[in-house]
Amino acid sequence: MKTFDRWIENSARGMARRTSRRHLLTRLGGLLAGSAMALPLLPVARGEGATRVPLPLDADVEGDAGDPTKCEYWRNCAIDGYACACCGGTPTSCPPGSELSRITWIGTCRHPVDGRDYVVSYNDCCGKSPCGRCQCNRNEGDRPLYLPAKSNDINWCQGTKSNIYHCTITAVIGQAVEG
Amino acid sequence: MKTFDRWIENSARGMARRTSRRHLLTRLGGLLAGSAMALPLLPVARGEGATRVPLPLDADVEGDAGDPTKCEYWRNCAIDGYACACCGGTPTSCPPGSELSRITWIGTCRHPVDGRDYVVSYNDCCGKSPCGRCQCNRNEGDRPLYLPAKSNDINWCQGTKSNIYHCTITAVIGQAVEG
Amino acid sequence: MSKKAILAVILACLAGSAGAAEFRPETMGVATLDRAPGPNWIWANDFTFGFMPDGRTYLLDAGSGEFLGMMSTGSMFLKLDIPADRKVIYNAATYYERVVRGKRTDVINIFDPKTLDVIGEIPIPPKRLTSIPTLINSGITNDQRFLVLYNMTPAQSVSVVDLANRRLASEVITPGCAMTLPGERRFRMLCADGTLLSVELDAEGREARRARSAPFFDPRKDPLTEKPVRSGDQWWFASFGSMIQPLDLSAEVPRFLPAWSLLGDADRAEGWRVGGIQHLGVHDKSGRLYALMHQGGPDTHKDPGTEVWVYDLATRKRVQRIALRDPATSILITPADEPLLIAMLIGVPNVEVYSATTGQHQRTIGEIGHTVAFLQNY
Amino acid sequence: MSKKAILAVILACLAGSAGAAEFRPETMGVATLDRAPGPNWIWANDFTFGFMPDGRTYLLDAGSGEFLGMMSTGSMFLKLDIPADRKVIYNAATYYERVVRGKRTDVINIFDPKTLDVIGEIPIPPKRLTSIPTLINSGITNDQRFLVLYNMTPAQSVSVVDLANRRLASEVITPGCAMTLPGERRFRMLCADGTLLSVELDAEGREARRARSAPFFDPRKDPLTEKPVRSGDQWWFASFGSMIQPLDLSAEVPRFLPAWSLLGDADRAEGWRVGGIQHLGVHDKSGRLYALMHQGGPDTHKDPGTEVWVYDLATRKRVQRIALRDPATSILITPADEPLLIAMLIGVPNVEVYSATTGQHQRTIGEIGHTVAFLQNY
Repeated sequence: MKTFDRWIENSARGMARRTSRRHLLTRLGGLLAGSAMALPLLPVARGEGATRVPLPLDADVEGDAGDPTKCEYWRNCAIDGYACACCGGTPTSCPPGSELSRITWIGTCRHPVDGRDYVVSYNDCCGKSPCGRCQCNRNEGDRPLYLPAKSNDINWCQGTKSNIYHCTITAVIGQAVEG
Repeated sequence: MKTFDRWIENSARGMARRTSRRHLLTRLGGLLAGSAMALPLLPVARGEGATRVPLPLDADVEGDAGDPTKCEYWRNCAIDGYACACCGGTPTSCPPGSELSRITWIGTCRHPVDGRDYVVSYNDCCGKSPCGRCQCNRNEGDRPLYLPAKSNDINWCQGTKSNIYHCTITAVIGQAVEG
Repeated sequence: MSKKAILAVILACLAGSAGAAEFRPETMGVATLDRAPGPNWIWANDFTFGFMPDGRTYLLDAGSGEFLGMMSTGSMFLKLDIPADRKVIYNAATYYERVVRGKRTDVINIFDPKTLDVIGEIPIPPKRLTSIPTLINSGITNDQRFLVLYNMTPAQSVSVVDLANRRLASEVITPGCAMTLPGERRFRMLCADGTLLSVELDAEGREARRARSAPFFDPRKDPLTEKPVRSGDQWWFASFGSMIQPLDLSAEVPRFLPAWSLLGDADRAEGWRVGGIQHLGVHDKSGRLYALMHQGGPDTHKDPGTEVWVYDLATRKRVQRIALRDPATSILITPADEPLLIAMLIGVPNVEVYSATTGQHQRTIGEIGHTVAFLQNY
Repeated sequence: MSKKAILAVILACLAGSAGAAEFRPETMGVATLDRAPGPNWIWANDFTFGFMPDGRTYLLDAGSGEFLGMMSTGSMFLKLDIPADRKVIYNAATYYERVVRGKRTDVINIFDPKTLDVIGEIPIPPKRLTSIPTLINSGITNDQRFLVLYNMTPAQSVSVVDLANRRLASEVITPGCAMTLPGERRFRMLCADGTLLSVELDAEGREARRARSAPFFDPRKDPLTEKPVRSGDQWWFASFGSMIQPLDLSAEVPRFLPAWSLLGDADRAEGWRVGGIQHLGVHDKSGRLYALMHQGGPDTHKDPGTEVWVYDLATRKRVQRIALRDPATSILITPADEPLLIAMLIGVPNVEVYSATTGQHQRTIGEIGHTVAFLQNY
């Protein structure tokens, strides 16, 4: 599967495009939403005291798939926007001064080390000018706008004080199960 | 004299820069302003029924110096901004929907055909998003901000309904005289 | 005059210069567009992804390469809505009190096509969907009375705007359904279960009745994209799997015409598929459908196309392959007798103009915007 | 909750998946800047020339290359004003009701440096000069009480903003003089006749008295640029002819120190001159002045520089030449013990970081803005 990341930068480089093929789990993804109090409300089975299934560390991932500032970062498989890790945030934190949107879309990305599929919540960070760094567009499992829970074309700065889009975080909120 | 035109485009081309040397007439230029009724109020001697000293046609000018969409256009010798001729306007007309600012700065450009120096009024057109085309920065006779009449670093969208800058026209309003 | 301090300064050095030649100064002014729009005039809509508050659209004559003007269309700009008589131009716009923060105000901007200036606003609920732009974010009913605009907050609804009286007519609640395809005095929506919702409006722009079709596609197996083209009440959708689904929406009951494939077996073997942001075009007079094609696997449905394939709508046969000089994410076919194919790659500020009949590249119009995603005919 | 419709949707297919592994989801949040600013933290101010309403500044650690965050600073952004205690950050901002049109509102934005979010506004007259940004468009008096802001409409004046009481204190009318160089409880301006205007403020921020110096430079023969650097109350201006004019503005009466040339005879013969948008830098501890130099004729005073020349301020001798890897229009020297030289070419989104002592290129920080023209130390 080809992706076309970083529109502008790549156009200058003659549309260098990256390849990362795999099949998608169409059964997963959905409109994730939580209240401001209890975030996130999970679309996966869990318990408060659940034994943690450890996520392999990014440091253990070879190459760009382990680097949150790269479009090839493993969690970025369905991102469409600026990666917050390049904007003063992290894969789980919005940059200072932006507001985390609780309404989001979900992707399922395969971890390159353990081979498992994880549910990634693509929450937008909102209310300041677009960050402009690390523009990535990857579309694994992306679906049209009439399936909003699966659409990365939507501006997910919704329910926030301002709907201006700043960047997107990629928090892992569960492990996905094929079936 | 080197100029650095079209910042962004040129950066992609490795800062290709253009050369067009000549000495400047520091005696000329000034804060031109007219009322809305009688525009322009001229800083040069004239009479209503004056015999017209014809300006050579752009068509008679060889190369880019005769093309209003080029930074090398002869009237652009002190422009700093987007040339309106690339934005739906002409060297003397603002693009549709923009507002002509009556407050301006003045340059003196030598005509490449007749060798005469003409007074060029760099009026800004205002009130819509910056045009983004034909970014030119040439600084013949440009002076610091404390000499406002001669400074092209100032946003000359002043006295207009909105001060947002759209592009710049380059009307010839007189013939300059050295001395 | 009190606010606009206007100084009348005559430079002493000039006023006194005895040798100044007599010269009639050029007259300055503001251009207007007095010509009627030509068949190759197009709007390149820039949603300015990296500078979202400063949306704008550029008016170009693709036939001559001329840049005719632009309009500032507000934050998170999607598209224009142009009535049949083209006496005004509308766009749904969002504004924040402090550019990116503060109070949100949504309006329908009303532009004068001769001056490209705003001449009015119609207040609307601050709910409109903002997204990658498509044809069916909004539209005008065929009777020219109402502008319909899809909302998502994430609750789904449609704002119905009364263009005759320049006020909001109603908000129609439409859970499970998205986008808006205008018809006579009605609109349709695509629903998540593969059905079509039809909403009839009354003379006041309120919902008169609604009907839901049977599923006409399977969003799980092969979703239709939300990127159709239309010719009158005939609509064509492409699916992820490169099927074309024609819809006849001229009557109250929608007609779902047989789907057909853009691909032959050889094309499939070579991995060709339709893709991009605006990936279909249609030319009325010649009855041709244009599809933006690339080679790629699943999930490449937004990848840039490298070729445009041309189909005869009567025979559903491919009649031509146009190899693009540069990859593109958006294409448009102009309604001229000798139509032009316009192609852009998002993030690259070049409008590429080809003959839609010969496929020959004709010109590049450069320095056009930041992230132009949606092209429109005038 | 009424406005923010929040849906709690659990996907049936997932909720019912028996084999789902137990997994603690990651916590999401918003980062804050709890660290004290480092000596190599810089602000890259983007006046977004082509998208003027959406100004912003980027906070970078030039030492590590880290992008720390950004602030949205409104239309026609010039610069930040940072008080000595760095407990808040100010910027003079302009907003239009409809992004590019409608009612204009000017305020001083007040940002929290930990959250980079706006925590307040001070209304000011909608008169501020908008221009290519410089250090002396605005500033804070040494006593930290007043922010002074240069206005041009084209009438010339200075807005004095009371930072303690967060309100406009006064507007000082200053015909013939421009820009504003803050001092203890005063400011200076550069006048068109080559003089310096000094305005003393009273405790309420009103004009107490003013004085005008004798001409200290000839704006016709060799104008000083409006692009000085400062260290405390010591200021250095470059002239078009590459002279350095030092000013000591520590006392009520300004001291005009002897001017000296950046150029030797050989340099002059080779056509070297100072130029650019932000063309001087200074490093306190080492007593070094940095000048951005290029080879060119008259009227090249804004051309990009290809080298940075380093001078010992005590001896006024050049001690070093740094060849830039890429041409630059703006330079900045960080106040670190081992200072960095930051260089940018307007329109190119790369922050180039060099050692200011060795001149060695250390890193490029990419994807920084649209038209960054003015760099500031934190």
